[in-house]
Amino acid sequence: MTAAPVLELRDVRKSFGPIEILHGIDFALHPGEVHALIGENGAGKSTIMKILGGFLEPTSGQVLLDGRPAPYASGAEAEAAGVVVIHQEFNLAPDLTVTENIWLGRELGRVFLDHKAMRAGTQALLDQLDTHISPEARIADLPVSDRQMVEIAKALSRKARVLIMDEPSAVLTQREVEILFRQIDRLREQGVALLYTSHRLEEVTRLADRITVLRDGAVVRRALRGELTEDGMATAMVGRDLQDIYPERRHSMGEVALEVRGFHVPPLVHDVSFTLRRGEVLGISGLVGSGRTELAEGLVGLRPATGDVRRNGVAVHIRSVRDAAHHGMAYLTEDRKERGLLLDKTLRENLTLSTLPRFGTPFISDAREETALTEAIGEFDIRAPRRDMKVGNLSGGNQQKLLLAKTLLPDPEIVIIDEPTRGIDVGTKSQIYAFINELASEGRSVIVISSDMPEILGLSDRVLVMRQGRLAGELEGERISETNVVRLVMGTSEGANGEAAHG
Amino acid sequence: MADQAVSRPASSFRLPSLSALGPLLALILLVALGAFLNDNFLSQGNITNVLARSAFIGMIAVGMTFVITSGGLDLSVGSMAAFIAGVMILAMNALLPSMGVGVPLILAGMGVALAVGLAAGLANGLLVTRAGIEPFIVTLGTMGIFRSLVTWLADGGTISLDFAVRQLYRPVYYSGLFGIAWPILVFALVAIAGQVAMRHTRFGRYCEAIGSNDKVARYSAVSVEGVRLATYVLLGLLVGLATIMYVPRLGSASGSTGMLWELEAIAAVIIGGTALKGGYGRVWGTVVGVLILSLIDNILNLADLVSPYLNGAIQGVIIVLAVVLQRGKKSSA
Amino acid sequence: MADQAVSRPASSFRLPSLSALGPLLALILLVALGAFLNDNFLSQGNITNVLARSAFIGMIAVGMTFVITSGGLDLSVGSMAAFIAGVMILAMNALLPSMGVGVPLILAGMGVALAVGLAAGLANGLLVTRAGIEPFIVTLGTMGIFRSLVTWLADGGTISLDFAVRQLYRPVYYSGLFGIAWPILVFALVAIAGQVAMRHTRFGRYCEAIGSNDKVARYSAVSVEGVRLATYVLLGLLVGLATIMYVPRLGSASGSTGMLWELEAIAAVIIGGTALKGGYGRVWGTVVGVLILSLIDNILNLADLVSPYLNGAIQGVIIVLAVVLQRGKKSSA
Amino acid sequence: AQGKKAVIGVSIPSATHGFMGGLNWHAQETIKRLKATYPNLDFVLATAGAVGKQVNDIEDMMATRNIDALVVLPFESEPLTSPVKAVKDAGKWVTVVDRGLSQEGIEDLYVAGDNTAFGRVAGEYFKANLKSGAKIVVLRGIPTTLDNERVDAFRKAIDGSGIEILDMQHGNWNRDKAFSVMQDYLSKHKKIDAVWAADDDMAIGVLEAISQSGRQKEMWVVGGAGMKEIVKRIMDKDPQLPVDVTYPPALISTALEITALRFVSDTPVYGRFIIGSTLITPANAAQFYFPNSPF
Ligand SMILES: Nc1ncnc2c1ncn2[C@@H]1O[C@H](COP(=O)(O)OP(=O)(O)OP(=O)(O)O)[C@@H](O)[C@H]1O
Ligand SMILES: Nc1ncnc2c1ncn2[C@@H]1O[C@H](COP(=O)(O)OP(=O)(O)OP(=O)(O)O)[C@@H](O)[C@H]1O
Ligand SMILES: [Mg+2]
Ligand SMILES: [Mg+2]
Repeated sequence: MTAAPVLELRDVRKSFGPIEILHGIDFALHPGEVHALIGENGAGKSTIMKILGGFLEPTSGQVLLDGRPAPYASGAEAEAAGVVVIHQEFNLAPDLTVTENIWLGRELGRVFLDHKAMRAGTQALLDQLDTHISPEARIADLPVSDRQMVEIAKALSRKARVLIMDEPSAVLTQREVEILFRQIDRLREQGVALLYTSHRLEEVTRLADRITVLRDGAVVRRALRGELTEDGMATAMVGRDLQDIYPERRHSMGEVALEVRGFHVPPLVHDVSFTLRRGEVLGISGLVGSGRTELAEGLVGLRPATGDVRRNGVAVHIRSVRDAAHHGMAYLTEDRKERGLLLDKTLRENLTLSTLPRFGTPFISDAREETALTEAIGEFDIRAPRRDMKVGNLSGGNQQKLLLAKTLLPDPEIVIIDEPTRGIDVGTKSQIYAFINELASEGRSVIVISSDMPEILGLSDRVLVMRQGRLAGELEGERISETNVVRLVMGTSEGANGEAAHG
Repeated sequence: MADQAVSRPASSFRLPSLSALGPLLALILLVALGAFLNDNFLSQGNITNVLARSAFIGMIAVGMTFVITSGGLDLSVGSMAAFIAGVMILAMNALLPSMGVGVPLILAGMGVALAVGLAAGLANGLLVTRAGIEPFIVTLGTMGIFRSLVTWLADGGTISLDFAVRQLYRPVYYSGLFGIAWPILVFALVAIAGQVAMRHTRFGRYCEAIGSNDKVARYSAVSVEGVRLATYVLLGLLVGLATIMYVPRLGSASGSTGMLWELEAIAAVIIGGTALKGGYGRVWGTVVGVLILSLIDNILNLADLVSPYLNGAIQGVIIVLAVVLQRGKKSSA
Repeated sequence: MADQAVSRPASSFRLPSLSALGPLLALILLVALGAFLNDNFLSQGNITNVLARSAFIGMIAVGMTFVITSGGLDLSVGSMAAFIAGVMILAMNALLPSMGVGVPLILAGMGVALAVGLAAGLANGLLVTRAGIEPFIVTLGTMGIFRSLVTWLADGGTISLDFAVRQLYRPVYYSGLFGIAWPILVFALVAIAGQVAMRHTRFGRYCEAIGSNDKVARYSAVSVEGVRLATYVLLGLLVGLATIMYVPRLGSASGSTGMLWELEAIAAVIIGGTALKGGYGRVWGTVVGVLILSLIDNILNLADLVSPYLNGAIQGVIIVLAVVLQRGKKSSA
Repeated sequence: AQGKKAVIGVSIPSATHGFMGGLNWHAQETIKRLKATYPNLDFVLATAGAVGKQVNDIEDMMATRNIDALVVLPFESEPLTSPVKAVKDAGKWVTVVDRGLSQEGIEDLYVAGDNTAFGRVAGEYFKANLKSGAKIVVLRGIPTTLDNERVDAFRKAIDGSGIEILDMQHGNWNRDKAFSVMQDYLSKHKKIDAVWAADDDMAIGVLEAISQSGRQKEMWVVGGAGMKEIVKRIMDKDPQLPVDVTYPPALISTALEITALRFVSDTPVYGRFIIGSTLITPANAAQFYFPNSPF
């Protein structure tokens, strides 16, 4: 019914060492279509995308471009042939600026670089994406969400026939996701073949003309637009029915565990005050760059901050993560690649890094570490082909699960989770929500910072909304609703100040 | 919203001269100190001396900036210079009977120097990129090899340029154009070309990209191995050029020629603000670093110290202070 | 492409001895070469000589492994050793009249050596962690400072230990236990302790984590500055210990003591398979690297070469080959 | 009122090994003494760790210190020739110490040890005291012209004696290096009758290696320069150290004193002063013993 496929996989198998990850995949991308590839964490989505994009070679089988064996042997050559990939992990040089990264490998200018033209081109791209990132900003200084937007801008700047996007929305907020979708719609109209993956199934419903469901490295379901409901997708992916993924909230709140007054984290966050009770899940919402991460990092001593912090009514001074740990606080970073995990170390070393003293003094007990790892793998459903592999080779979602396991290993009283389910599949998501719920019901306190609106709404007992480094308001109980949160986020609510006073 | 996050880093990129203020400040302080200690410090003679002698290390350090920026290292430059000087002198002496004393002989010698430099750089580069051995080990190895070869060529002694040739060649170090000595002119050209190459050409951009994250560079169709190789070759050529300016000064080469130049060149690069791990290079800073290092020596000669034994200590203290100053400036900027 | 990347760490973590096979292989080849060239090579006397000589650099290189693993560097160890030796000898000579020749005097000297080593390491460490200056610059500075100070203390000459004290102290280098010389025993202990510390204690784990990604380490409640500081202090102490074993050998210290030890120690670490950029340390490999380096010297002295001028070249070639061998082995494993 | 002070620039290599250390010490002591004696003399002392640095030092003295005379011990002869000539051409007094320049007639005054004699005297002692067929080993210094001169002279001196040189490696005038080289010689050679260590620092390392191997009785050692410890042991009739060959670091003092004369008296002294290398034996050792020198 559609035109011939541009890019196609025929009976593709892929093994890493002795382990086969993909078992005979047949798969095609058609011009002017969005094809969604969905599946659990570790199902092999990123691997398929890397093979399509020339970054990995299949162990057996064929990659066909326009019906002929793909003429490229590397990602760079594939790009020259019009096949562009937005990787799940960032593919930007951290020391270079936004402009420099976007034009890397295709700089303008004959002998000397044409800075002006490249800058203007970058600015145009960024404007097209409606972001306020400066073309001169160094990538290392940008928050992950901005880096993702740069990644998207970079891909758009390549004149693609095939655009492959590996979870581009995972680190974006709703506003940016909308912008992304507009670009995808535009490209589709231009006849570009698009491959999209996401664990947010509503996005798949919204975008996909075709859906392929992957389970354990094999295709288990193919469908056209409208043939699959979100529940259907989830069931096909996981292989069983899913109940409502958000747990019932029945928290009995205890006394105040943390009290923050007049908290400043220069240069962005100012005058934030809030309390956190035992057994409470406190959601923090806000736009990208509203200072949520900075607030959290300030609280756990990762950034210089001023203000009163009382832990169980006692004033405390937290200057480092160690101090925070000492006071029973733990923080899960949103930036798992740069700040969360040591990508070139094994699972075990990563899991125990922040709690090593527990594993024996003076000598670390390997046996105890292995036990902890076994438990973590079970509890968080971490799917690693091998226990002793480098974390960098885990699938994105499994890395996130490991990071969660690592953060919770110290048994903290107060957990601050920044984007808890970034890149995590629906099946595991409900497990993690249940887990958060369980933490709260054990009398611990949880702060959830999330750009995922349903997550905030579904998990929180109370919601704080931040805007431009300040608390824009606070919502509790019945008042927690999407409209109210969005109003505060955007600053359109007239009652915003009143809400804040209410807290 | 995101604009706060962005406004910070911008300044360091728009105005590289501003962030170079750190080492510049150290340089200015040193000049002031020199002028205070000795009236002749700012005399044209002294300034010419200091600049001219900085030229060798300077050119090498400019090349080293590219190597380090792209994540490499070269420990062999000092002994490479000795080796090139040795071969160059031997070649000129050998060609003398057939060519006679004259400009063509000098040019032939220069050609030999550049060719040997290119070959030596190529050897380093190929071992690093093809054989995939750490630059530290490769160049530690070739450092020993070059040094040994020149000692062997010199039979343990000194290789001397024929006296008559030397007289002809001397002006290349000692005279100049419009009152500016040749080495200074050549160094200035190299520095400017280096700065332009780093900031305004693909080559410089790719060096930074590779040093920052070579996988990303490879994914972006940058020929990582090619660029790396090119940095070593460039450095080899610059060592050759430095040797061309050096030979007329001393007219000879021996096993001790160029001793520890590598350390000085690397130090100049780092003092100038280039990161040792690669990813960010500042040719301009390197020039300032080279000048700082030569000025320290010069100033130590201007004043009478407690004991000459302590020269090294004072030198060490000043180097560290210069960098403290720089970092301090940077973080407050 | 990425599949090799995966299989590697597995073996290197399960069986560190297996991945150490690379440098070990080079070592074995060298031993075979030595035995082939000279019958006395495998004599107990020669083996003892080589091992005992390796001990100083060896202990220092073990400490250096931690510094490099955590992303640092120390260029000052050679001159630090000279400085410690100088101060230690001066202290013992000064204490001699009041304490008399005897074991307490020797112990006092040892105490001084360790204390000075600790202080020197602390100075390096604080400059790196507190002042935030690149380790390269800090230790280049202190290298000059220490070297200068010992030359100054020695008044340009040699600081010699009192003859009687020396007689008493000599056995610490020359005699041993069960026929094994003390330096060898102490080095073995240091190496084993180092290997255990790197693989089985928090400290080693933290060093690797910091070298791998210091941000992640900081976010994981690791006291990054504390651990970094500790690596420099540990290295300082080990330089002190090395000096304790060194002084009884010749009973003297001068401005040339420990010259270029830093280069040798760093080379041993890198030959042994530790990454210069940090993140992965192999104490065991360092020991092999140290032995490789001493064996090359030994073999060059035992064999009759074309020209001693070429020693350096052969040394260079062997170093590079040893590493090629190692890398080759690694990627095929 | 005082007249203008005369400034004498002194450029010598830095104290990187025993002999140079001694020379540095003598230079400083002499300068102190001369300054005290002649208030109208001023000195500028610079020490260099490398050839290039020494050339820089001389340039700096000319450009900024207005020197009237230069006393220079060239790091290496060749490269220093033109810079020193430039000083001479500027009308300054030039004294060259120890290592001659590669061009005749530049210096006003030349004060030197005799490297050829240094090797020859040692060689003659070996020839006189060893039988034909005796086996010796040699430790050389850092590869330099002067090391070559010494070794060549030594070889020539023992020529025809039937003495066999088993091995000749570089000990770099360094105790530690000499110690290792000697250890390896001892492993390699079953029988060694004598060692020419060519430098007292190296002799110390060599003696230590020999005593470790317990082969003290088998061989004797000749060093060179006249280090106080070595001279003391010769005085004490140490059988392992029968003699030493002088190469006095104090020659710098001679050079400084004679140069100073040019500015404090009316009779400048031109010419060449070669301080010969003599054999220190137990009989004459006392006159070479300076317990206060660091060397
Ligand atoms: N280089 C590698 N070496 C070994 N195993 C690998 C490598 N790359 C991927 N894998 C494994 O292949 C499997 C599939 O990974 P892939 O990244 O394709 O999953 P995914 O479907 O993208 O998952 P996610 O939703 O978590 O991103 C995982 O088990 C992963 O650990
Ligand atoms: N100028 C900067 N330099 C260094 N890091 C920065 C800078 N700006 C932001 N970051 C990092 O980016 C992340 C985002 O911080 P920020 O508080 O601005 O965003 P946020 O409100 O958490 O929004 P989101 O997480 O959705 O991006 C943090 O990890 C912060 O450390
Ligand atoms: Mg994936
Ligand atoms: Mg955030």
